[in-house]
Amino acid sequence: MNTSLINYTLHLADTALVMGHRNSEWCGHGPVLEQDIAISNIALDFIGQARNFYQYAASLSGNGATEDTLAYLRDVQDFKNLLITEIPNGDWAQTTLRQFLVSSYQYYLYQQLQYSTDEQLAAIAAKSLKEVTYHVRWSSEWVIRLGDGTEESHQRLLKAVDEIWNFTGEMFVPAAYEQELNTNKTGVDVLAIQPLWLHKVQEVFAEATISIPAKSFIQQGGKTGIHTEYLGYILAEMQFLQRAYPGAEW
Amino acid sequence: MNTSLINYTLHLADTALVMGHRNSEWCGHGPVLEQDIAISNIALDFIGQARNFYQYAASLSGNGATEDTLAYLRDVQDFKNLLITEIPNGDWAQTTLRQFLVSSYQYYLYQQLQYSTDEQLAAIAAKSLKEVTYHVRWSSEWVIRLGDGTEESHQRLLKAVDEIWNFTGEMFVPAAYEQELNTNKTGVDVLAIQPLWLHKVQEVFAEATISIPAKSFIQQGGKTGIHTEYLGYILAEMQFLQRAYPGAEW
Amino acid sequence: MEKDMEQMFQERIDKEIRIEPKDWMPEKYRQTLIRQISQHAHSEIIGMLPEGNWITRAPNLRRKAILLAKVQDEAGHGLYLYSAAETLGISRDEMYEQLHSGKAKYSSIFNYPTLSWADMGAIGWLVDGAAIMNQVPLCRTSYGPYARAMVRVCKEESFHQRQGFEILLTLSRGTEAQRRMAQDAINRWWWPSIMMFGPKDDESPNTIQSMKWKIKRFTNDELRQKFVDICAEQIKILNLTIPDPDLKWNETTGHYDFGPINWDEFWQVIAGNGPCNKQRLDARKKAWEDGAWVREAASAHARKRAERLAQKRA
Amino acid sequence: MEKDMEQMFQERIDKEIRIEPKDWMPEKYRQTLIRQISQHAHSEIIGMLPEGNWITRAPNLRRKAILLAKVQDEAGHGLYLYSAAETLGISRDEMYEQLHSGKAKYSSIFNYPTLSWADMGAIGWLVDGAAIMNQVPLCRTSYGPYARAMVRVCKEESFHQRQGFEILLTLSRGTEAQRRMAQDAINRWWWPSIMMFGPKDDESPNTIQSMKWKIKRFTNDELRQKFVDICAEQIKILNLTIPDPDLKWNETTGHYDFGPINWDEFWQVIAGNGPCNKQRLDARKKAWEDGAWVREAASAHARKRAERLAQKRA
Repeated sequence: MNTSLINYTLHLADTALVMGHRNSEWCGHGPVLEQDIAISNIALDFIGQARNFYQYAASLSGNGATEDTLAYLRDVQDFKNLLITEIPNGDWAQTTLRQFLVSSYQYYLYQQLQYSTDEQLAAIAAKSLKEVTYHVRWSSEWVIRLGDGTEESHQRLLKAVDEIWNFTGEMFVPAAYEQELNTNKTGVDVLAIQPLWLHKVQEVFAEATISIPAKSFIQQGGKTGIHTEYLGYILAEMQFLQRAYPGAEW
Repeated sequence: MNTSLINYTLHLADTALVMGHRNSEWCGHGPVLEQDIAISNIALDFIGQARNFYQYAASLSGNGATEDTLAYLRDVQDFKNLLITEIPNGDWAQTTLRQFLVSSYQYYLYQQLQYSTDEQLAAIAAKSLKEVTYHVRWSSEWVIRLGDGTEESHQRLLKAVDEIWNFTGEMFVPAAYEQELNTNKTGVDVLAIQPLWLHKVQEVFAEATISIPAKSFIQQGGKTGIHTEYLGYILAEMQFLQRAYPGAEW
Repeated sequence: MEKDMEQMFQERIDKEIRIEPKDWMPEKYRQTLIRQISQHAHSEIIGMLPEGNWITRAPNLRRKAILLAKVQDEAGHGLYLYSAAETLGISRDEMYEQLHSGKAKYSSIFNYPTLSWADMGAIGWLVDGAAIMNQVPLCRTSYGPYARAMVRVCKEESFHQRQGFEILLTLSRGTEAQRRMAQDAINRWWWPSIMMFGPKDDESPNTIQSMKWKIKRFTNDELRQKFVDICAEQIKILNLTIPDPDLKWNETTGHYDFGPINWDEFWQVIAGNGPCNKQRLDARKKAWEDGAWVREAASAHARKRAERLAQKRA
Repeated sequence: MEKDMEQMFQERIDKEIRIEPKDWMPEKYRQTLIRQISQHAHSEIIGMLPEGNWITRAPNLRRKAILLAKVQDEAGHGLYLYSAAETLGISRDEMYEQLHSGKAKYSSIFNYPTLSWADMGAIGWLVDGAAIMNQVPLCRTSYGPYARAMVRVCKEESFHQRQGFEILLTLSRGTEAQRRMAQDAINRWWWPSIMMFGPKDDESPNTIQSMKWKIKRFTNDELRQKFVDICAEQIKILNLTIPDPDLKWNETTGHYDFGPINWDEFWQVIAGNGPCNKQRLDARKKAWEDGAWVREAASAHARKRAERLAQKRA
């Protein structure tokens, strides 16, 4: 059993699931009906990606694991998602900015991952790339719109950058399992995609008339199970039925 | 096994527990340090009352029930708390107003219940009455202070009345189990305490320079397990550990 | 002249010729349609909330995806319907304004809370089921844009209804707790669903005119009976009970008899005194108000872009 | 003259005579105490947040009551300490202002997240344990109001510490998942607790003056060593591990040796870059700002009452 491969696949799955969870919280509460649909659609894409990765992780794990045991029966310390996915949605600026930062990262990540020596990972990445391309476009348009919109929206976007930026560094600090998979070209060298990501962010920020923070600090831990205090609440809510009615089929 | 007595005891326990839960959410976030302590203290009193009632209900139920299986392993449809306890805290006006409305009700309820033919219920009521007397005083002082404070606090109190009032009627609509226990003087005739409660509320509202709403409607269902959408979230959070780690001791 | 127009209009209706936005129409026809279509649109939007309440708590990933897609579909229905109403000369913002002020109504059913996962099944089976019953005839309604919107809506709704029934079926074949959950949901949703067809025919004053205009094609009671007949059969598959002791097959009428409806509850909920009326409307108003700065920013940005483009061209 | 006063002041200190609010004291003594006492008070208030995070999720009713009472005790400690600081001529509002603006510090340990129930145990055992180690000597500190506040604080803290240890003990004797939870909590809280004693003596410039004034009675390193020695023994009862491969009994010194401390992390967290610095401060600022109208209303009402009373008397 390849523990690193399982961990890596779970890391990708958890990141997608928690992101989908947060986005789905907007459903029915968006600022414009068309955008309510858009953000729900993105949530759906993320849940779909999560399912693909979980199914693969389950097949690697054996032991009766399924996509649902992995999503619903692990506690905080076993989740490996990026911290940035679990912070609260905040306002529309914070949500769309996070979407942009995460989707741009995923874009370069999946671009590489589609050439993984692991066929399953490659296939999921290739399949997801079209969705992610749309997510990047949609979210970058919002970042630009809000940054170059009204004074209020500009201020709100700046506040969002202030809230979120420290959580982006974690994307590019490889966990041990990432480093291991890197050597045999199963995973992606996140350090190598950082400049691409940064370039894209700078480009969009420039159009949005905002800057990348001069000083920053890397909030990390998610990849190895050390999370923010928010994740516990997410899981308590998400996992309630599976926990309260063990073994039931739905 | 006296089902009505168990249901009634659970109704009293659940009301206390959910109220304690909501109040405990203020801990660390109160508007003044002294008041943070006060509301946490009230939360503690409620959790204490809940434990007494649950322990009694557990002894009546047998079957290995404990205070914790009753609090942590029942789902929404088995909870029998008043709906008013589960609505969100809102601001300090809504929280203190709810406290006043619930505590005044409990005051007259426990006053009667201490003469119950059921010794356990009588003892718990008698023991709780001193706490409740303080809760009534504390919360009525806040209602008066906010009603007769600034224009803003007055408006916020009015808004709180508007949010909460419809949930008070349920206190005085007896459930089947209440009616049954009434006949043998085990329970309390809630219809009989309604005028006392109303008189108290009118008195405090008058000092707070506000009025009881002319029109009102009775939101009910809690006593028989039909709740608001809020309770599911409360239980998902509260019960997480017991559900996630079944059978563990803490 | 106006009289002649009205006569010609009615003749077109009678010949089943669709009325289109640019056609002449009686003011009352227009107003009735605006009221009905916007009410329907609002119902879709408000209807997102009770089901949206379970997206984050869906019991497995497959159900989560299905539910999220379903609620998103409802937003889509709202969109089609608002567009159809706009062809009658009212803006979406005006319609929202009417919703938020309480002037416009929406289906009362959405003022009931969703208290367990089984409610997702009951809403699909009963609420969507009743909605389809009401809506299928509207695919042939006299106003073109409305009829075309309804075709799309109905196609998706019947899909949703099957999904709902399947949720209940799974629960009904599950554990004791799941069966109880399913029965409890049916108990709570049955009567409100029955009320979705509106008041009894003799208390539904607008029905005659609406039927003449072919905005409506069956009476409330006709549709209600049809719905009861279908559900009374389907419940057997679930091996659960419809909470009506008077529900009984009537050989003579060839229909199921059913017990008296609590119309007092119906009118109370319409009047705003349902369990969730305030909560639902507050949620929508909050979404709208919280979104104001976003909409302003989007317009401001669009303006800026247009100006820049104009400057470039100049 | 000033010089004489300072000399007399120091003589009183040396004779272990308590300094009281009305006594003359050097400005720097006053400032040092304000800084230290308010920092301590802020730590109690901020310290409510990480533990408060588990009140609604405590695993049983008994633990819930104990935890809630504990967090409430911390609010009480804050209260005593703010009062003690107020005797030095600073108001509680001024101290809050310093906290919210970032001018005043609080114990860095509270900038770490509480991620499992076991953290309630680890905080009690390690964080309260370290706090007591720091605080017990302060019961004999030279400034009277501070010393008296500390007596009350210490009594409750040692109670909390025992409760925390008992949480870990229960977990350590529980299921595999619980043992893992406990070990994980100790892994995360050990090093931050060790850092609670502050920088090494040779990098702690204020220590000498503070010890001379008997505000401080032991150096950081002395207290840290004492703490490590105790924990290294107690961990055996838990049958768990302290996450320090270098931890080893040293026959020669009669103490436990321990590994190098990551001072970079310490300074980062102090500088605001801990996992929860922003979250903690934001929560406190929000509570304060949201409470503004409440405090105003309370004052307005008090004023009105006073006026009415005055009118009655007139």
